[in-house]
Amino acid sequence: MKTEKTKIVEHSHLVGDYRLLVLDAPEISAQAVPGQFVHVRIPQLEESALRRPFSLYKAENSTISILYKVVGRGTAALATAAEGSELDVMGPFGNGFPIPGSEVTPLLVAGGYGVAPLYLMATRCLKKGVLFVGGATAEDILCIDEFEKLGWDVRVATMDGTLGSQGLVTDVLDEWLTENSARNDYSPAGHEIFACGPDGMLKALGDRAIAGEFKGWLSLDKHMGCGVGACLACVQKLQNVGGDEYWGRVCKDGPVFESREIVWESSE
Amino acid sequence: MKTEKTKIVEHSHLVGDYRLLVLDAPEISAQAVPGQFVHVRIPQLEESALRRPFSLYKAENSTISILYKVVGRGTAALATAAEGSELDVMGPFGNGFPIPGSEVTPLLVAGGYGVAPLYLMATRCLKKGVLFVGGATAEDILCIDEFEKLGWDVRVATMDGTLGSQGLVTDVLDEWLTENSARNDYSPAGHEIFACGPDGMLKALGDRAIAGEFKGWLSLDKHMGCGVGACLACVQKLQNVGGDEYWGRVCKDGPVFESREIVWESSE
Amino acid sequence: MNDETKKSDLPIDVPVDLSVNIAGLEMKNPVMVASGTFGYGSEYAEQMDIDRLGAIVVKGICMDAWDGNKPSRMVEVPGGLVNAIGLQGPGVAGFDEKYMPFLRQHDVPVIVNIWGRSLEEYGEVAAAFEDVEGVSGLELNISCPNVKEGGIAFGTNPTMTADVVAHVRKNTTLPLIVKLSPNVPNIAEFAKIAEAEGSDALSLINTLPAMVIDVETRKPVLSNVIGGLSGSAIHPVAVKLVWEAAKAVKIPVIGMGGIMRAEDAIEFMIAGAAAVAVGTANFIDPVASLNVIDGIAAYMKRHGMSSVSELTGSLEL
Amino acid sequence: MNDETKKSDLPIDVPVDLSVNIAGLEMKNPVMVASGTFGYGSEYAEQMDIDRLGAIVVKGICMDAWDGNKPSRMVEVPGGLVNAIGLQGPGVAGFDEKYMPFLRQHDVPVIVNIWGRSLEEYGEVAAAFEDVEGVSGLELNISCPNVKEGGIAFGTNPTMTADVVAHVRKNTTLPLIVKLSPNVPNIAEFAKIAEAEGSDALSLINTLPAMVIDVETRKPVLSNVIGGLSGSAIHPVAVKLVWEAAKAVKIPVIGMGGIMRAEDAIEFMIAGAAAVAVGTANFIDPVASLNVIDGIAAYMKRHGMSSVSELTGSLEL
Ligand SMILES: Cc1cc2nc3c(=O)[nH]c(=O)nc-3n(C[C@H](O)[C@H](O)[C@H](O)COP(=O)(O)OP(=O)(O)OC[C@H]3O[C@@H](n4cnc5c(N)ncnc54)[C@H](O)[C@@H]3O)c2cc1C
Ligand SMILES: Cc1cc2nc3c(=O)[nH]c(=O)nc-3n(C[C@H](O)[C@H](O)[C@H](O)COP(=O)(O)OP(=O)(O)OC[C@H]3O[C@@H](n4cnc5c(N)ncnc54)[C@H](O)[C@@H]3O)c2cc1C
Ligand SMILES: Cc1cc2nc3c(=O)[nH]c(=O)nc-3n(C[C@H](O)[C@H](O)[C@H](O)COP(=O)(O)O)c2cc1C
Ligand SMILES: Cc1cc2nc3c(=O)[nH]c(=O)nc-3n(C[C@H](O)[C@H](O)[C@H](O)COP(=O)(O)O)c2cc1C
Ligand code: FES
Ligand code: FES
Repeated sequence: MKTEKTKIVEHSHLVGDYRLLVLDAPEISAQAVPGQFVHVRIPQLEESALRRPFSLYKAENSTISILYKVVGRGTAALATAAEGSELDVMGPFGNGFPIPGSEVTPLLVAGGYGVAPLYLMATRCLKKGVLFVGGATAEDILCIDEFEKLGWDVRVATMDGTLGSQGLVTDVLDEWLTENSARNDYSPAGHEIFACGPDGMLKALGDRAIAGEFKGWLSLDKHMGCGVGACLACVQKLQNVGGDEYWGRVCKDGPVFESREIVWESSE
Repeated sequence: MKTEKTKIVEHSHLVGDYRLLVLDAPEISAQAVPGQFVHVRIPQLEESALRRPFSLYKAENSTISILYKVVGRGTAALATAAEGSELDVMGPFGNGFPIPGSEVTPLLVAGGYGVAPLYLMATRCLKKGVLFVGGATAEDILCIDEFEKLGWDVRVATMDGTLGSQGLVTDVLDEWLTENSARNDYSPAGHEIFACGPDGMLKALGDRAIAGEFKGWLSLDKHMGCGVGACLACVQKLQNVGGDEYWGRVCKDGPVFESREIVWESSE
Repeated sequence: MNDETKKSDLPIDVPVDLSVNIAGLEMKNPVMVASGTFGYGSEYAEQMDIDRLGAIVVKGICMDAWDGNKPSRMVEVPGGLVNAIGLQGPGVAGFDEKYMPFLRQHDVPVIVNIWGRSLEEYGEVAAAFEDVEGVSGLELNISCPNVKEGGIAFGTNPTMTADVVAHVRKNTTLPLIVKLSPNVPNIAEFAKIAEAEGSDALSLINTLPAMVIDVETRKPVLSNVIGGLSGSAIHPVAVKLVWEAAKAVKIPVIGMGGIMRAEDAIEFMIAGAAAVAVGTANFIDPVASLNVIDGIAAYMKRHGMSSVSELTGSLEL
Repeated sequence: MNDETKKSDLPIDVPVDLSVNIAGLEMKNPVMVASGTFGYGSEYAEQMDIDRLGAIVVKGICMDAWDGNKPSRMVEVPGGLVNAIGLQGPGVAGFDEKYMPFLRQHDVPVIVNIWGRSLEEYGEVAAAFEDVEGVSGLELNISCPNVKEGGIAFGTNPTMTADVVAHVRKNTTLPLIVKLSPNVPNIAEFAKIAEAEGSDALSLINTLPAMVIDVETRKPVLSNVIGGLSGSAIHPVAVKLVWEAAKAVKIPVIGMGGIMRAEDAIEFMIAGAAAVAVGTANFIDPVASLNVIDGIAAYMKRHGMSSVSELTGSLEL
C-alpha cells in the first residue's frame, strides 16, 4: 500500500509564492528516487477534488520534503495546512532520473520549482556537476546555496537580470557547452542533462541533447488525475525506437523521459 | 443591505455538542427582535453550500450571540471557525415573538437549543415569567442559570431524569397550568406561551393553547434555502382566519406563528 | 493557459458598454436573475439594489394560484441543491395584485416565467399577461421537472414543443423566451423548433432531474421524490448545451446553470450566450448577480473590449 | 429523519452476506470499479487488494489499438471532473497480450467495456472476446460522449440501441451488460429496449456531456471541446435514472455516478441497483471502493439485514 497518512513536520514560507512542506513519511522516504513525485490529497478542498502531484525535493530521516509554488486553488489551500496536521500522500510514483556513472558530469537544468527534484538528484549523484537555474526574476531562483553547499557549480539566469546573467537558462548552458566542446578530450558521453521546468525549456534542452549527441533526461509537468497510470489524463506524445508514436503516461511511464522519446507537438 | 461581514469575538464550547458564537455585528445587533434569526455562510464549506439559519440568542453592545448544536456537516464546519476570523451573516430575518404587555405572564417553553431565542425574549419581557425547558438528558438543558439571574422561575424536565423531573416538558407545563387554572382569579388571557423546539413539542403546546384559550407563539425550525422568502423551500401549512389553507414561508412569514395559524400535517 | 501576457498587454481604461438587446428588450447589462431563485423581486430588495440588474425573471406562474409540492422541497447536495418546489405561485391575478405594484416602481425589466398543464392553459396564461402593465417579456417554462403534468413533458418532445411555442406565440405580443429542457440528447433540434415557431430568444438550462434518498429512513428526501439539480454541479453541462443551442439558432440565447461568479457567466457568453441568469447563487450570496456584473465589466476592460456583445460567441476552437 | 431509533433497536451481530449474482456472474460483493477509472487493474494493485472487489470493469476497448484524444483530456470542476480521454486503448489483441496475464492471476471477475464505430465493429469486438480466456462479461458502451462516431449516438437513439444490443447479443455468449446513456428524456424506454434485445444487466450512468472554457484564452480546456462530467456532481442525477431504469426492467441494474462513500452506493441500491460501480473516487482515494464495501456491510449490520439483496429496491415511497 503506497498511501501514507503523513504528519506535517514543518510548513514554511520560503520566498514569493514558494513554500516548503516537510512530512513525516518513513515509507515514502525510504523508497524515494530523484525525479519521482508524490500525489497529495489537499485536505482543505472538497471531497471530490483531485490530488495534486509534487516532486520529491528531499528524502531523509524518515521525512520527505516538497518545495511548491502557490499557483491555483489547490496549492492555495495546501498553503493553509497547519503544522502537526495530517496529510494523505500517495507515492513515491513514476520513474525518476537514472543516476549516471561517475564518469559522467551531470548538468542539472531547472526552471522555477524544477530545482526541487534536481536537488534530490544532486545529493545522489556520484560526481558533482553543474546546476543551471533560470527564472523570471531573482525570487524564482531557489535553494542555490544548498547546491553550493554540496559543492556544485551553480550558474543562474533571470529574465530581468536581477540575479545571475540576464536571459534564458539555455543561454548559460550554451556557454558552458561551447567552452567544453572546445576542449581537447571532449566527448558528448561525458555529460548528461537532467532537467525539470516548463515545456518550452525542456524542448530547447532536448534539441541540444539530440544535436550534441548526449543524453537529456527531461521531467515533464502534466495535469494529472489518478497519478498511477489508470486514467490516461496525463499523456505525452512519445515515440519508440522504431519511430512509432504513441501516448505515454507522464505519471507512470515518466515523469522523466529521454529527449529522443518525446515528440513535441506545436499545438501544446 | 442586511449582509454584514462580522468578526468572531468569541467561539467556545459549552457542553456536549453545544457551542457559543459571539459576533461583532453592530447593525444586526441594533435591530434584533427576539425570535428572529441570522442566516450564516459557513466559510469552511464549498462555494455552493447553502447558508444555515440560527436564532439570535443575545444582542447587546454591538454584538450578537448564537448558541448552536453540532448536528451535521454545516455546524461541524462552523465549529472550526477561528476567533478573530470573518463570518458573513445576513439578518436579522423573520418575524419574532410579539412582546406581551405587563399584564401577561410569559410562559417560555424550550426544547434543546430552543432556549436561545427564548433567552433574548426573557431579557425583553416586561414581566418575569416561567421558563419550562426540556431535553433528552441534563446536557441538553442550557443556560438555566442565566434565566434565574434574570429572576425567572425555571422548571426543567429531562427524558432520563438526570435533571429536573423525569418526562416531557409539557408534563411540567401541564402541572403549572392545572395549578393556575385552579386559582380564583384565573383568566386564560393572563398568560401566553412562547416556544421554540422540535415540531412534536410545538404541536403539543399549540394544542394546549387552543384548548386553554390562551395565545401560543411557536417558533418553527425548517430547513431553509434563501432565508428571505424567495425560494419557497421552508414552507409550513398555515390557515388564515377564514380557514383557507396555504403554504407560508417560515423564514419570511415566520419563524414565529400563533398556534391557530398552523395546520399540522400527520406525514411531517 | 497564458494569462500573463493578456493581462498586461491590453489597455486598461477603455469605457465598457454592458447593454444588450434581448428579444427586443433593452437591458442595462446581460445579467438577469433566474426564475424561482429571486421570488418576485421584493424579497431581495432590502439586500441589494435590484435596479442594477439586467432583468428580473420572476417565479413560474400559471393561470390560477397553485400550491406546489408538500415539504420537504429542497436538499443540499455536493455542488448545489435539488429542489422540488413544484411551482407554487399566486396565479396571474394574484401576481398582478400582490407583486406588480412594487415591481412597477422599479427601473428594471420584469420577465414572467409562465407554465401550464395543457396547451390551452399555456395560451391562456400568455394571453392574460397582455393586460398586466409593466411586464416586459414572457419566459415559457416547458422544462420544470417538478410538476406531474405540463412542464418537462412539453420540453422533451419535439412535436409538443413546436405546438406549445406556436400556440403561446399566437397569444402574446410580448417578447417570448423559450426555456429549454436540458435532458434531451440533441438540444439543437429543440432550439431550432423554438426559433421556427416564433420564439424571440431561448433560455437554458433548467435544473437537471435528480433524486436524493435518505439512507437511514430509505425514503426520498423530497416529498415529490424527484427534483431538479441546480448550482455549480450543473455548470459544465449547461455550458455545453448553451454552446450547442447558440450554434443552432440566430435568436439570442440566455445562459444559466451554476453561475457563482463572473467567470462562470463569461464562459456562457464566450460559448454563445447573449445574456446570462444567476440562480442558486442568489440564495448563497444576495449580491452574487451584482458581483457578476462588475466582474464582466472588469474582464472586458482587462481584455480591451468595449461592448459586451464582443464576448458573445467569442470561443476560439 | 429519525436515525436514532433505527440505530439502537436492531441486532448488531447478524452475519452479512454481500454476495450477488449479476447477469449470471457470481460476485463476492456488489461493488465494482467503473470502466476507465481503474485502468486494467494492475495500475491499482499496489495501492489496494484488488481481489476484494466484486468485479473490475476495464477501460473501454475496441477492435484495434486506438489513440484517444489529444491532451488536455481532463479538467477539475466543482463536484468532479470533466474528461475527454477518447477511449485510448490497446485493442482486443493488445489487451489480451498485455493485461490479461496479470488479471488471470487474480481472483476477481473481469468485465470488459467494449465499443465500436459501427454496428459491425461492435459485433466484431464482442465476438473477439469469445476467445479471450478469463473474461467474465462484457459491458457494452453505447454512451461515451468523447468519440466522434459510435458511442453516445448509439445510446440516444432507440432504434440504434435496439440494433446494437441485438447484434452484440448474437455475437457473444458472455453475460452482457448494456451501459445506458444518461442524457435521454426517458431512460425507461432505453432500459426496456436493452432488456428486450437480450441484455443480461444494465449499467448507468455514463458521464454527462459537458464543456469547460478557459475564459482567459477563450478556448475550450479540453482538446476534444466536449467531455463527460463525473463525480459527486452527477450523483443525484444518477440516482434518479437508476431508480427509473430499475422500475422499468426485471434484469439487474448496476448503479454508478459520483459514489464517494458507502452512503452514495447504498442510495443506488435502495433506488433499485443490484450492484454499484465506483468511478472518479478511485483517483482521489484508491481504497474508496474497499471503504464502500466495508460501509455497506456496516450499514447492513446496523439495519439488521442479512443479505445485500434486501437493500436492492428497498425504497419506501
Ligand atoms: C510530476 C509533477 C511534479 C510536480 N512537482 C511540483 C513541485 O515540486 N512543486 C510545485 O510547486 N509544483 C509541482 N508540480 C505542479 C503542481 O502539481 C501544480 O502546480 C499544482 O497541481 C497546481 O494545483 P493548483 O490547484 O494550485 O492549480 P490549478 O488551479 O489546478 O491550476 C494551476 C494552473 O494550471 C492550469 N490548469 C488547470 N487545469 C488544467 C488543464 N487540465 N490543462 C492545462 N492547464 C490547466 C490553470 O489554468 C492554472 O494556470 C508538479 C507537477 C507534476 C506533474
Ligand atoms: C429559524 C431557525 C432558527 C434556528 N436556530 C438555531 C439555533 O439557535 N441553534 C441551533 O443549533 N440550530 C438552530 N437551527 C437549526 C440549524 O439551522 C440547523 O441545525 C443547521 O442548519 C444544521 O446544519 P448542518 O449542516 O449542521 O446539518 P445538515 O447536515 O444540514 O443536517 C442536519 C440534519 O437535518 C437533516 N436534513 C438535512 N436536509 C434536510 C431536509 N431538506 N429536510 C429534512 N431534514 C433534513 C439531516 O438529515 C440531519 O439530520 C435553527 C433553524 C431555523 C430554521
Ligand atoms: C428553488 C428553485 C426554484 C426554481 N423555480 C423555477 C421556476 O419557477 N421556473 C423556471 O423556469 N425555473 C425555475 N428554476 C430553475 C432556475 O431558473 C435555473 O434555470 C436553474 O436553477 C439553473 O440555474 P442555477 O444553477 O444558477 O440555479 C428554479 C430553480 C431553483 C433552484
Ligand atoms: C477518466 C474517465 C474515463 C472513463 N472511461 C470510460 C470508458 O472507457 N468506458 C465507459 O463506459 N465509461 C467510462 N467512464 C465513465 C465511468 O465508467 C462512469 O460511468 C462515470 O465516470 C460515472 O461514475 P463516477 O461519477 O463515479 O466517475 C470514464 C470516466 C472517467 C472519469
Ligand atoms: S494521471 Fe492518470 S494516467 Fe497519469
Ligand atoms: S428559505 Fe427561501 S423562502 Fe424561506
